[in-house]
Amino acid sequence: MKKFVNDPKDFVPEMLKGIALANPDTLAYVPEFNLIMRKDAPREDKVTIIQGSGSGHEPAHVMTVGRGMLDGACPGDVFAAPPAHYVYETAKTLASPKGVLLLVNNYTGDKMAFEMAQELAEADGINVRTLFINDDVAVEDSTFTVGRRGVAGNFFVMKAVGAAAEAGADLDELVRIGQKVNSRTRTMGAALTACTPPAKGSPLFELGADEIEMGVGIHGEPGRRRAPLATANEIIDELLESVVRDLPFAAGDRVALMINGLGGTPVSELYVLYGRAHEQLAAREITVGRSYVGEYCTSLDMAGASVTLVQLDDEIEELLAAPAEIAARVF
Amino acid sequence: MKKFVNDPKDFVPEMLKGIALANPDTLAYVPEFNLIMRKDAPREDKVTIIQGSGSGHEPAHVMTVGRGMLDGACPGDVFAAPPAHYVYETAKTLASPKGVLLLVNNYTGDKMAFEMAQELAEADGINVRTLFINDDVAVEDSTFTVGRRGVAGNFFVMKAVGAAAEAGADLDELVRIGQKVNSRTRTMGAALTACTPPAKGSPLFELGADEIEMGVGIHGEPGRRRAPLATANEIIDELLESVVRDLPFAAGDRVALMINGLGGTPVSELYVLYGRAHEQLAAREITVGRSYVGEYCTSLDMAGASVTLVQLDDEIEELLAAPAEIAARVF
Amino acid sequence: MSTNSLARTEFIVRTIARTAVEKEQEFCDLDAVVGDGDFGYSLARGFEIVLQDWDSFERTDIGTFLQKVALVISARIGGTSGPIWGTAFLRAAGVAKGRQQLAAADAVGMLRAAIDGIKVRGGAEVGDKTLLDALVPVADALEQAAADGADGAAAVETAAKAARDAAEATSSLAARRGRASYSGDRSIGSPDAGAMAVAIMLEQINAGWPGH
Amino acid sequence: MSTNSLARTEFIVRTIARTAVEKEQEFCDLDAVVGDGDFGYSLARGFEIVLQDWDSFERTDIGTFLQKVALVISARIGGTSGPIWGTAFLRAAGVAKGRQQLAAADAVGMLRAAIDGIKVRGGAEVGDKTLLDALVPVADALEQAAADGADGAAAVETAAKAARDAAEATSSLAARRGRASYSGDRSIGSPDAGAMAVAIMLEQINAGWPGH
Ligand SMILES: Nc1ncnc2c1ncn2[C@@H]1O[C@H](COP(=O)(O)OP(=O)(O)O)[C@@H](O)[C@H]1O
Ligand SMILES: Nc1ncnc2c1ncn2[C@@H]1O[C@H](COP(=O)(O)OP(=O)(O)O)[C@@H](O)[C@H]1O
Ligand SMILES: [Mg+2]
Ligand SMILES: [Mg+2]
Ligand SMILES: [Mg+2]
Ligand SMILES: [Mg+2]
Repeated sequence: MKKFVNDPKDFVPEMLKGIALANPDTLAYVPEFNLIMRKDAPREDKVTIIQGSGSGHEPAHVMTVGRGMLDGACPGDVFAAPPAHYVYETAKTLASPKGVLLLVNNYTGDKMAFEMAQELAEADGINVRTLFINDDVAVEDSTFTVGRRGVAGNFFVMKAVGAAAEAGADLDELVRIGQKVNSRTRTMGAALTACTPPAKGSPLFELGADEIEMGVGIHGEPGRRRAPLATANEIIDELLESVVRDLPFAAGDRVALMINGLGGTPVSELYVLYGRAHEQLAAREITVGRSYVGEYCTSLDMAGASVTLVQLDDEIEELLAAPAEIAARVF
Repeated sequence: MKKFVNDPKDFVPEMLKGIALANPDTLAYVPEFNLIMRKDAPREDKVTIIQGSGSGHEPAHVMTVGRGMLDGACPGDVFAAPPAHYVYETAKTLASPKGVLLLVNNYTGDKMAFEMAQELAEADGINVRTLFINDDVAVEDSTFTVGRRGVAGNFFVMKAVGAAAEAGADLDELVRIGQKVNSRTRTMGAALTACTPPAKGSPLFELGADEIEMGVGIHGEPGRRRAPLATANEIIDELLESVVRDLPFAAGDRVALMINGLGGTPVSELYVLYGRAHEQLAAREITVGRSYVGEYCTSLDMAGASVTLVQLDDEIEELLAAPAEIAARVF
Repeated sequence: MSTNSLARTEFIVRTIARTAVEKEQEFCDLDAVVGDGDFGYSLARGFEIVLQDWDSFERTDIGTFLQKVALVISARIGGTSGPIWGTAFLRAAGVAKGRQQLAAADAVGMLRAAIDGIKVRGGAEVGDKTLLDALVPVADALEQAAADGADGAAAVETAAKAARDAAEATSSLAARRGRASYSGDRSIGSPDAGAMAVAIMLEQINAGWPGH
Repeated sequence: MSTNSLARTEFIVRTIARTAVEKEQEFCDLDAVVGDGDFGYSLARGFEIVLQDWDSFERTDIGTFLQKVALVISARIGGTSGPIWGTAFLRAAGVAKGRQQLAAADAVGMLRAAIDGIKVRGGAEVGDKTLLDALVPVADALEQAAADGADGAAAVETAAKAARDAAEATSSLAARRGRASYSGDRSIGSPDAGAMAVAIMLEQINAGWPGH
C-alpha cells in the first residue's frame, strides 16, 4: 500500500487534527466523537447543519465546515458511517434554538445512525430534522434495494441549505430547499481504478487493466456494468446521457454542471471531461449556468470521475452563488 | 494507461478549452499559443504577469489566472516548456504600458524559451523583466548543474507579485518582491508512485512496490535518494528536516506551511502530513502563520507530496492574505 | 433443563468479543468480496473496548450487564454494524432486565428480541442475505433443543451447526440490503459476511463451552 | 570538391524531418531512461509541420529556406529542444544567407555556427552529455573529409560513423545539462537522447545520399 499513513487506526483522527491545526481561527476539533465544528457554532440565530457519513470522501464533509456551509461534521472511520453516539453528541453540542438539520447520504449504515441519533436528541428536547440525499442514477430504486445512493451531488444540497441558513431561514424552509435541490440533482460516476482503504492495505475490488466500472459508488460499490476502457469522450458521453435521461433534463434547462474527481485523477483530466460535457449539453440546448470542476466527494485514491447536473431556478442559483468560507480552499 | 484522454496530442488543448468554458465571465482562450488569459487583460494601470512552463502541473499555472494572480499562462505540452514563440505572442498580446513580468521555473527548456521571448518582445519595445523561481532543495546548486528547480513554492511568488501588481506596484517593485519571496521559500517532495504522461502511455520511471523517491522533481526527475517505503511521519519528518536546514529556518520564525499533493494523493493524506509538520515546527518554536493544504503544483497522476516553507515578514504575509479570484476554486 | 447464570452470559459475550478481535482480518476479507471490506475492522474497534472495559461494567443483573455492553457497541462501532449489533444487544438486555438466572426459554426469547430489533432497525427480512439469515436458524435450533430437553452443551452444538449451514447457504442469495445490495446478482456465489461472523462466533462458543 | 545546391539542402532537411516523425517513439524511449520521455514527441510536433508546410517555404536562396524552417521549429517545438534546434537552424541559415550554392567548407561553417548557437543558448559544452557530443565530432569529420578532398558521399559516410560512435560514447558520461542532469551519476550507462537522434539522422542522410 503506497499511502501517507501511520497506524491505519489513527488515519482519521490524524487527518482531523491536521484540519484543525490548519484552520485555527475558524475550526475546532472534538476528538471524542470525530467532530470538526465551526468555532462560532452553535448560533442562536441560525439553524445548525450537520453532516456525518464515512471518511475517505474528503473534502466531503469535514473540509466543508465553515460559514455558509456546515456547522459540524462527525465522520465515521473510512467508508463506515459514524456511530450513532457521535451524531447524537454532535447534535447536543451544536444544538441551536432554531433547530438542527441532519444531512444524510442514503446508505444503510448512515441512515440507521442518524435515525438513532435523532431519536436520542429529540428525547433531549432538541428540534431535529433529517434530510436524505440520493442523487446517484446508477442504482435503480425499488422496494428490493436500499434505494439510490447519495454521492457528489450532496455538495449542492449542503451549499444551498448552508447559504439559506446563514440568511436566517428556519428549519422547515431548509428542509423544503434541501428536498428541492436533491430532487433536481442527478449524478453518475465511472471508476478507472479501485481504491485502497488504509486499514485494508490492498485495492477494494479487482478492475482489469482494460476495464472500467460505469456507475461506481463512492465506496467502490459496483455500478451498472463493467465496460472496456474507452476514450474520455466516450466515457463522459455515456455518463452524461444517463444523467440527462434520468430527471430528465431538457432543452431550455439551465443547469449547474459538476465534474468531480474521485481522488486519484488529476484536475487536468477533469477539465478535458468538462469541456466535452459542456459542449454536449450545448448541443442539447441545455445552458450551463454554474460550473464546478475539481474534487468534491472522493473515494480515497480512486482514479475516476462523476458528472452531476442540477436543474437550476432563480432560488437555487442565488443560494449556490452565495459566499462560503471553508477549509477546502486554495489560498 | 488509465486516464481520461482522447488523442494524447489533444490533451492540453482540450483541457484549456474546458477551463475557458467553465469560466466564461473571467477567462479567454487563445488556441494558437495555448494561452489562457484574463478577459480584462492587459490593463493600463497594472503590470502584466505571465507564467508558462510545461503542462501536467495543474492547477499550476493555467488555473491560477485571474484577479490577484496571473494575467496569462501559456503552457507547453505535458512536461515540455512552451515554444518561445508562444511566450513572445503572449507577451505581445498582454503587453501593458507598466510592463510585463515573466515568471519562470528554473528548468533548461523554460529558461531558454523565456529568454528568447524576452529578446523578441524587447525588440518590439515592450518593457519585460524575468524572474526565475528555484525553491527545490533536493538539487544541490553547483556550476556543473543547471541549478535548483522551481516547484510548488512558485505558488507563493505568483500570489505575492499578483497581489502587489493588483495594488499598483511597478515592475521594479514586483521584481524586488518576487526575488524576496523566492529567496525565502524552500520545498522538497517525495514520490510514492511514478506518473504517466498521456503521450507516453506508461509510467515515466520505475518505482518498486516498497520504494519511494525522496526529493523527486515535478516531472518525475530523480531526487536525492531511493528510500524504502516508510510511514507518513517518517517521510514528512525527513522532508521537513531538509527544508528547515536549507535556508535555514530557525526558532522564532513565522512561516507559511504548504503540503502540496502531486496529483494522485487524496487530500485526506495531505492533512495527515500537515498535522505532523505543524507539530514538528511548533516543537522547533517555528510558528505557522498561514497554512496551505491541497494541490498547487502537481505531477500528473503521481502519488506523493511536497512540503514548502516560506519565511514570512509583514509585507509577504499581507500579500499572501490579499484576495484572489482564480479558476482553481471549489464554489 | 439448564440455567444460564451471569457467568455463562459473560462467557458468551467475551467469546463473541474475542472472536471479533481475533478474526478482524477474516471478517474484513469476507466483506470485501461484495461489500467494502470494513466489517471486521468496525466490529473489532467496538469489541476491543468491550474487552478493555470488561471489569468496569455494572453487573447487578444480567440485563444491566448486557445494556452496558450494548452502549459500548453503539458508541464505538460505525458503519451498518454499530446500529445493528447495538440494537441486538440492547433488545436482549431488555428481556434479561433484573434477572440473575435465565432458563433456556429465556435465552431463546432474548435472541428473538434481538432479531426483531435488527429487523426494525435495518428493514431487512430473512432471505435478504444479512446476518439475520444465520441468526434465525440459530434461534430455531435453540428453541427446538429446549423443547427436546437437551442440555446446554448439546443445544449450543446444534445451534453452531445450524448457523454454519445457514451462513454458507447465503452464497446462493442475492443481497438486497446493505452495501452488498448494490452488487445485485454479482453478490451471488459468496456468503454474507455478517452471517458468516455469526456462524464463527457460535462455533467458538461451542468450542469453549464447559463440558466439551 | 562537391557543391551543395538548394536541392541537396532540401534533401538533408527533409530527411531530418522525416526521421524525427518516423522515430518519434524511439526518441521518446531514449529520453525516458533519465529524462522525461518527451524528446521524440516534441521534435515530431515541429518537424511534422515542416513537412506539411514544405511547399510553402520561400526558396529565394538557401539561407532564406533554412530561416523559414527555423521559424517553424521555434514556433512549434517546446521543451529544451525548441530553442536548441531552432537556434541551430537559425545560425546555419545566417551563414547561408543569400547563397545559391555552398562548398563543403560552407557546410562545415554552417554546422560550426549551429554548434556555437547551441552553446550560447543552452550553456552546455562538449562532455556535458548533450547532442553537442555528437554534433562536434560530425563537424570535425566533415572538416577532415573536406581537407582530404573526399566527395560528398564519402564525407557523409564518415560523418555518420563519427556521430554513431560519439553518441554511443555518451553512455559513459554523467549528464550536466538539461533534465537528465538531475539524475547525476544515475545517468551513466545510457546514451544521451539528443546525441543518439543526431546519429540516427546522419545515418538516414547517409543511406539516402545520391550515389549510395
Ligand atoms: N439492513 C440490514 N439489516 C441487517 N443487517 C444488515 C443490513 N445491511 C447489512 N447488514 C449486515 O451487515 C454486514 C456488513 O456490515 P458493515 O461492513 O459494517 O456494513 P457497511 O460497511 O456496509 O456499512 C453485512 O454482511 C450484513 O450481514
Ligand atoms: N543545455 C543544453 N544544451 C544543449 N542541449 C541540451 C541541453 N539540455 C538538454 N539538451 C539536449 O536536449 C535533449 C532533451 O530534449 P527535450 O526532451 O526536448 O528536453 P526536456 O524534456 O528536458 O525539456 C537531451 O537529450 C540533450 O541532448
Ligand atoms: Mg463500510
Ligand atoms: Mg520535457
Ligand atoms: Mg462493510
Ligand atoms: Mg525530455
